[in-house]
Amino acid sequence: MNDAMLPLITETVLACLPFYPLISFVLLISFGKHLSWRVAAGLSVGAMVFSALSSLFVIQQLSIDVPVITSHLWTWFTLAEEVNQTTTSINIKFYLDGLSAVMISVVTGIGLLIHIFAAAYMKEDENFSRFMAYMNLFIVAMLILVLADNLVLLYLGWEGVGLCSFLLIGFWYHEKANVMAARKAFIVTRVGDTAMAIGLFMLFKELGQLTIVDITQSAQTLWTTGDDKAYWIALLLLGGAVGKSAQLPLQTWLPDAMAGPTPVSALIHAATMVTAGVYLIARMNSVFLLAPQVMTYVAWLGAATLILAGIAALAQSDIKRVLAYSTMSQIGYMMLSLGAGAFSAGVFHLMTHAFFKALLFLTAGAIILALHHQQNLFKMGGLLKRLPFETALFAVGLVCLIALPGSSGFFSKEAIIAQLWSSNTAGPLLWTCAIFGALLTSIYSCRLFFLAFMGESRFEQSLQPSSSKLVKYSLIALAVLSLVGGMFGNIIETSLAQVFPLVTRSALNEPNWLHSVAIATPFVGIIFSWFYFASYRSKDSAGLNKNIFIESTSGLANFCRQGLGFDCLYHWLLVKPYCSLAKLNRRDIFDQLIMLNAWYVALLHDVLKSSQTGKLRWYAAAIGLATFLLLLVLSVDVISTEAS
Amino acid sequence: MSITLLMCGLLFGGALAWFLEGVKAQSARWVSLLTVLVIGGYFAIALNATAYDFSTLQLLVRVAWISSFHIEYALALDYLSIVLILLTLFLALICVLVSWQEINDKVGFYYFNLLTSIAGIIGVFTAVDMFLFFFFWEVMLLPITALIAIWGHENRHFAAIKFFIFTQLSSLLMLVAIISMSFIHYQQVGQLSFFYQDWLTLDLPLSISQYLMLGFFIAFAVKLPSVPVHSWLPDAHTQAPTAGSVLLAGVLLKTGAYGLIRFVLQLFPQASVNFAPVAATLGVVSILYGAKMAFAQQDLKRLVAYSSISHMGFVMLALFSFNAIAYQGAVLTLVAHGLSSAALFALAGMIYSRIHSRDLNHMGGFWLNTPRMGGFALAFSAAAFGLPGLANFVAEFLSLVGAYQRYPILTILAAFGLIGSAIYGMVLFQGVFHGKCQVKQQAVNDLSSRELLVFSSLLALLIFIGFYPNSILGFFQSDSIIIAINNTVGVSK
Amino acid sequence: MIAIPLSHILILASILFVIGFIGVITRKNTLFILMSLEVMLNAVGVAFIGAGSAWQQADGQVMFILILTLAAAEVALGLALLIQMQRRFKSLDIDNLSKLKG
Amino acid sequence: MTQLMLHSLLPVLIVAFGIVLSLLLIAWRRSQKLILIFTITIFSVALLASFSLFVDLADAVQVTTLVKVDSYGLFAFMLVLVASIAVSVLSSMWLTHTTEVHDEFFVLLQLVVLGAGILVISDHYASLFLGFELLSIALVGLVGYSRDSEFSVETSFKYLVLSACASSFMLLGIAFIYSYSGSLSFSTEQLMFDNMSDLSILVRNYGHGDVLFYRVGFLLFMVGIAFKLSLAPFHLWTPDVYQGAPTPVTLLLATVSKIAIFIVLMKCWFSQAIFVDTKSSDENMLFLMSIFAIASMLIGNALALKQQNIKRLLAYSSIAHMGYLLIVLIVISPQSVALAWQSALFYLTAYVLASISIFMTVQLTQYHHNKSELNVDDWQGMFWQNPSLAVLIIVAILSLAGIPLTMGFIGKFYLLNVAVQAQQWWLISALIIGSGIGLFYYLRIIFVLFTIVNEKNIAKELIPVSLTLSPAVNFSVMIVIILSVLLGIFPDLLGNLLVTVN
Repeated sequence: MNDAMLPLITETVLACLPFYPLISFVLLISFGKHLSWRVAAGLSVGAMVFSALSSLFVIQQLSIDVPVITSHLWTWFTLAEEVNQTTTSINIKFYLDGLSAVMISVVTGIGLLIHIFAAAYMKEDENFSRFMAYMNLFIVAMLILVLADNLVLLYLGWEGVGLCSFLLIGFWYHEKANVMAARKAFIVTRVGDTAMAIGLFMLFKELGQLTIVDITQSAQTLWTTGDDKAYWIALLLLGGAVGKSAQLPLQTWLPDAMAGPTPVSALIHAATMVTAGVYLIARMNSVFLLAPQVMTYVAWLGAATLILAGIAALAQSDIKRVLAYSTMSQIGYMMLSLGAGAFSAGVFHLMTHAFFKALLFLTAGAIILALHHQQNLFKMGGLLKRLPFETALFAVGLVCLIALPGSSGFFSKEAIIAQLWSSNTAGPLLWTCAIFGALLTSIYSCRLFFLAFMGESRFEQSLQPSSSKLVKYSLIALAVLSLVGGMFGNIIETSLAQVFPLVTRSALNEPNWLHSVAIATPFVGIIFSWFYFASYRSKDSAGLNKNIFIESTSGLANFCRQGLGFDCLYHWLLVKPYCSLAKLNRRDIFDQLIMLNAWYVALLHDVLKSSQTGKLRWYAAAIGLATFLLLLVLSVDVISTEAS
Repeated sequence: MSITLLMCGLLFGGALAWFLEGVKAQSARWVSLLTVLVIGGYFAIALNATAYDFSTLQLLVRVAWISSFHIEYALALDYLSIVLILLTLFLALICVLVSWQEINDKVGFYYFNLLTSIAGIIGVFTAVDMFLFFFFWEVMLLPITALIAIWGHENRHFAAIKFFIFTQLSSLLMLVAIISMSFIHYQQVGQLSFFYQDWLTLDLPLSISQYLMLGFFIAFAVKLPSVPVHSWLPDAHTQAPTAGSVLLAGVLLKTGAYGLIRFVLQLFPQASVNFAPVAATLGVVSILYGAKMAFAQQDLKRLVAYSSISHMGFVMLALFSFNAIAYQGAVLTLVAHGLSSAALFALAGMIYSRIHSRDLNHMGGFWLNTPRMGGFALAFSAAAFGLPGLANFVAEFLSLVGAYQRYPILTILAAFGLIGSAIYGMVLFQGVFHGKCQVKQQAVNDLSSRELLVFSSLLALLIFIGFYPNSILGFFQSDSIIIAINNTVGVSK
Repeated sequence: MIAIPLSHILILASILFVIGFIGVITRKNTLFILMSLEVMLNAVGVAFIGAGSAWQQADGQVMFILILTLAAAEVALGLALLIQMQRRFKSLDIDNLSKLKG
Repeated sequence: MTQLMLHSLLPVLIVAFGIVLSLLLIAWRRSQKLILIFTITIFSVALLASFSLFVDLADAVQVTTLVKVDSYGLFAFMLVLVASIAVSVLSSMWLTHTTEVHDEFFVLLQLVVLGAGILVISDHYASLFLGFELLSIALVGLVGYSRDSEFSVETSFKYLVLSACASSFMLLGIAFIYSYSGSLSFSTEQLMFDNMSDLSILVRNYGHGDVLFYRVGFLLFMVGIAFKLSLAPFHLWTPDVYQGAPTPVTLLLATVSKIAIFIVLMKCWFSQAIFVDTKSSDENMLFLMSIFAIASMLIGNALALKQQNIKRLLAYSSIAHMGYLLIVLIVISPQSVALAWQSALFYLTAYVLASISIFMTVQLTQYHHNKSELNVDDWQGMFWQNPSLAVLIIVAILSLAGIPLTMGFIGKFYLLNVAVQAQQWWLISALIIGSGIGLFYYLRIIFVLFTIVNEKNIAKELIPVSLTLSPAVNFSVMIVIILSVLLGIFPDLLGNLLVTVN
């Protein structure tokens, strides 16, 4: 291949990369009804293959010499700022560096595997092609998000993934619950998006830029660390990030989002979309680093979320909701890491988490399908024997989640925890939180495992394990990735090193027991659960009280199950007032006020009409009366004008 | 090029449709379709053929009309009016198509009214003699009122009267202001004049111009509409036949914005700048209040109507921020909202034709049988809540970015409208297409090919503009009237 | 001769006028209404004559003659209608004539 | 008396001789057709005469102290004659329903026109009085003309007594004014007002009264005028008489009597030189007039709001229109008088044309329904049955409502011009509010015309009007429609006439 041609080809490949799934989307949505499963699946998965191969190719082209590849498609619009006489073009332009390389490899790689899984998983659904179309569209939006050269384009992808998430959560739209979950997801994330949009307005006003590279440059030249503007902008961007990544205080939508088909939960609500917030903060690190206070907030938000989600996960009975809370909690780790300035560790965890959480969700999906859409843990039990293959895969996933040494989760999570103690923006307290979170993680994972796979089988019907090879292969691939994903650590480290600046660390000396504690924590959790949840794994059903398999109705358990009451809080604080305000004013108070005038006129009409009695003598008297009154008015007027 | 010919052509086409319907049934539709196509084609060709530079106002015709008041028949064009005329003609086409099967009574007269109102609207966008402008401003109302009052829904007379009285009252205020301006011209120059460009040269003391500005402003604010004088709109939109709603939302509201740009801002720059905080606040209130009201509605068309109020609030906010970016955003909002709200009203009309109800409680679960319609509905509600990639996003983004330069707090409040719009967008889309089906499924058919044509053309334009807004914004880079105003008034940071 | 101030004459005319007017609005019988109208017109006549003599002009008297003519014409019409009314309603109560209203 | 004076009196003289000839004609041969044709001929000849005079007349001609012929008055007289021709034509339709020969109707009609003719050229309170009473007394005869009608006695009695009352008020007012000014001529008062100081000397010297008497006198004078113009609060009689009178007579009341009296009011008013900007002018009088105007606009429109009976509705709307018209009296300075005249005449033309249109339709449809009471709903769906007639109404209604494309809008535009120049913001506000209220009932009528009547509606016993119109009627309908729209779009056709003459 001609060397001179190579950059051009790379550029073209990069430019086309996100659009293969778009073509598939358009075809599927237009002709979906008429396509057979084979064609539809082939189309959508094929598009993903193209994208994945393209991303492999372009990532190959990245090197120390070529740290960035860009591809300019066309100018979207221009912002002409007349005060500073600056003109900023907002382009449809893709920007590939180490960070986006990691992201596109996750998106296309995991996306491809999930597409393969979904093709088999959703085969029976009558709206199969619509489903695959949405999934494709999602990939398009996600790729645009991570490849965007400027924040407006990023926002496009950002909203696009939100829309697809909405569509996929509400995919089975006949159920009211699904519909409401979809609505909630969209609106709650929209709150964050709005904060982010305001952040963009502010950025443009202050810097006159919206292109990420330019922002990085001018932010560093115009602002000093701790600048007020940087603080506000970072805070607003953080608002966007917490919305998308389901962090406190906008986390409530994620558990409900599990109403969508399982591949959706895997792809969108575990592996990719929810990590967009993490990506945003990592991408905008230049701004965040100028606002250390916000970095601290990020860390604290992450820590709070990971503990809160861990506690909530402990009380869940729905397998997918456990995983959802666990996702929240793991993203909390990523946030914590970003807040601590450990950007590459955060991104690394993002990737490994994508592997094992996708695995967990997909396996859960396979199990749920086998159990005739039974998702309640308390109705499972003893699946170890009945579904050995799925159990093994799930166990692999859990091992990674708990971060047992050697697994991919171990590498990434340890990398995070290791950097907390002496970070300027985190510190020992947050380190403790992270450790506590890890403990919680291992406890709820064990609880989940014991409930579902061990003990007496409580599922009476026969099982229907999927026999599809596509399912198996995709799961195995994910399992392998989860196990060996830790090896990518170095590659990522090097590729990200050029993206993230070095963060100064405090000189706090780290006690040498830190690492031991971190490694030991999961085991402590496992041992604790082994005994604490002994009844869950006991096979001796006869001697046991069956009551333990009935969901606890105690207040505390309910409180935890419902995500520590945030839903309730928001319902009474925001939703209810808004709805009742709307209801109260359905007839539009301004309209009423204006129509009041019409009422006055009608009243005037009635009054005047009653004066039209038809009586001649009254008419004559009225002439006299009116004359008299006019005389009075005239005399008053005469007196007043003469007085003045 | 002759705008007069354009209007006469539409009038003639309308009259022909009316006449031919008596001769042969069904012919009115084809005649009007043909008329709109021919007129649109003529306009496009004529535009290409002219050598004018439309970045400033180009006078096309100027002849004496009413000599006792020095009133002239004067028409002029610039890019703003060209863009709006193109939008009008395109939506006229949509109107003809959506009425195709909806209107079965007095079809000829219906199309006559439709085309007449289009002609009047084109007149509004081109008139530069203020009396003429007012003349068209009123004349366009008559056929639209007739559309509502004759072919509207159950409460049509009330809605038509309300619509007419609102606009008439406010425009009388404008008439008073117009007459006052001409009288001031008389006092300063010694001759009455209603010619727009004569007025631009007047030297108005602020004490007078603020009142005159208010006269114009109120008329346009009612048409825009802005809270608190918006309440004609939900009724009119709801009761109008589909094409009427499309016309109202798509074009008629734009005349209000056009008036603000052309007259309020340019004739009274200083007074506008002084008044801007109030106007911008009204804009923000409209955004939020409209979004909130839209959410509260049970009636599909009312919901869309309130969403229009919300969107027009962006225009108001943007225009009164005196910022070139915001100005572009406002212009783009006009086009984008014209297309998206037209589409949503067309959607409401199509649903009405299927289930004979506009009540959201009677809807739900339509996706099952009408996936195509659902898909389009999704796209159009996405446009309504400003999904990037559609024209509305760029429009709102530009408006807000621009407005933020001047009114950070107000813009932040306005941005909450984005949440509000998401909420009503969800209510709209999910209420119709998600959930359990309430009516007999058989009744709900998917789009016919005519409807498909309507929707796909609208969506294609929305997407095209959404990704390539420069196709429109390109015209508004150089002629930023806002810069001119800022220069005259001397506003700067 | 002691000159009577014009204002006195005018006030007298006004009083007469008001008396006539009160007659119109209080009387139910149509005939009396017509008579009261005559009183009003004659009051005006007094005012004209008074003013005319104060200004030493004939105009006031001319007007008075015109008023007399008017009064005659009105009474003629009034009486004709009165007969009609009597024929149709068998009553002269003016309050019967109140079908047109609202 | 010079030849010029005689020449300038020609139109009025023609009508006067017409009356004599009519009487002779009746004595010779009683024929409905003959007298109709004769009447119309007289009116047309008078119309021609006044038109030629209108074109030729260079300056106002003072004919004795009583009368002053000017082109404004002549134009108004032309309007009166046009309206009277319309009335004659309409009444011919109506009077054919009985076998009696109704020649006296036409004589009375000619008397009314003569009265109006005298009014529009009068320059003196005596001639005003003559014209005024000629008009009123003849009208009393006409108002109660249809003896079979249940309302005839009531209507004519009301009109007789109330108008006599109002006339006495007016006469008393004139007496007061005379007692103060010592002249019955309109124009001499101007002299007196120009020398306010002289006046007070005069008053002191002679002791002939007080300026208070003048003011009270003017108010009482206005009572009479306001009654005839049915300005609020002297409007109570209007709907009853409009409803009870035969339709052509209602048209007569609405047009001829109002035009004539308004013109004489204007002449009287402007000769007193009451202007906003002039220091010497009497602010109290302006104030009084504003009260009349505002009250009429609001009360008239409010009363019409929910009215069903068309004739009553038109009565109420005429109250409002007279209120609008009063705006022209409040002008800023003598320079604006010309504009005021143009405005008034244009507005009156529009008003007359609209009134003729509507009453024509009322007359045509009244007998279709076979009842004298015509309600708005009786016109249901007329647009689909009788488009030309319906368009006639629509144009007329739009004209009354002041919507562009019609003359009424230009009329309103004129009025607003006057008001803006005089900076009468209160009047303008009232006009705007009044128009707003007015739209409600005007639009209601129009919408009724457009009602699509199908099987469901027939249950209400409201059969849509479907008439077959004779070609002549159709032709005249078309002429009126075209005229009102044409003058609405090209008001110069009329406006230039009004401008260039004076």
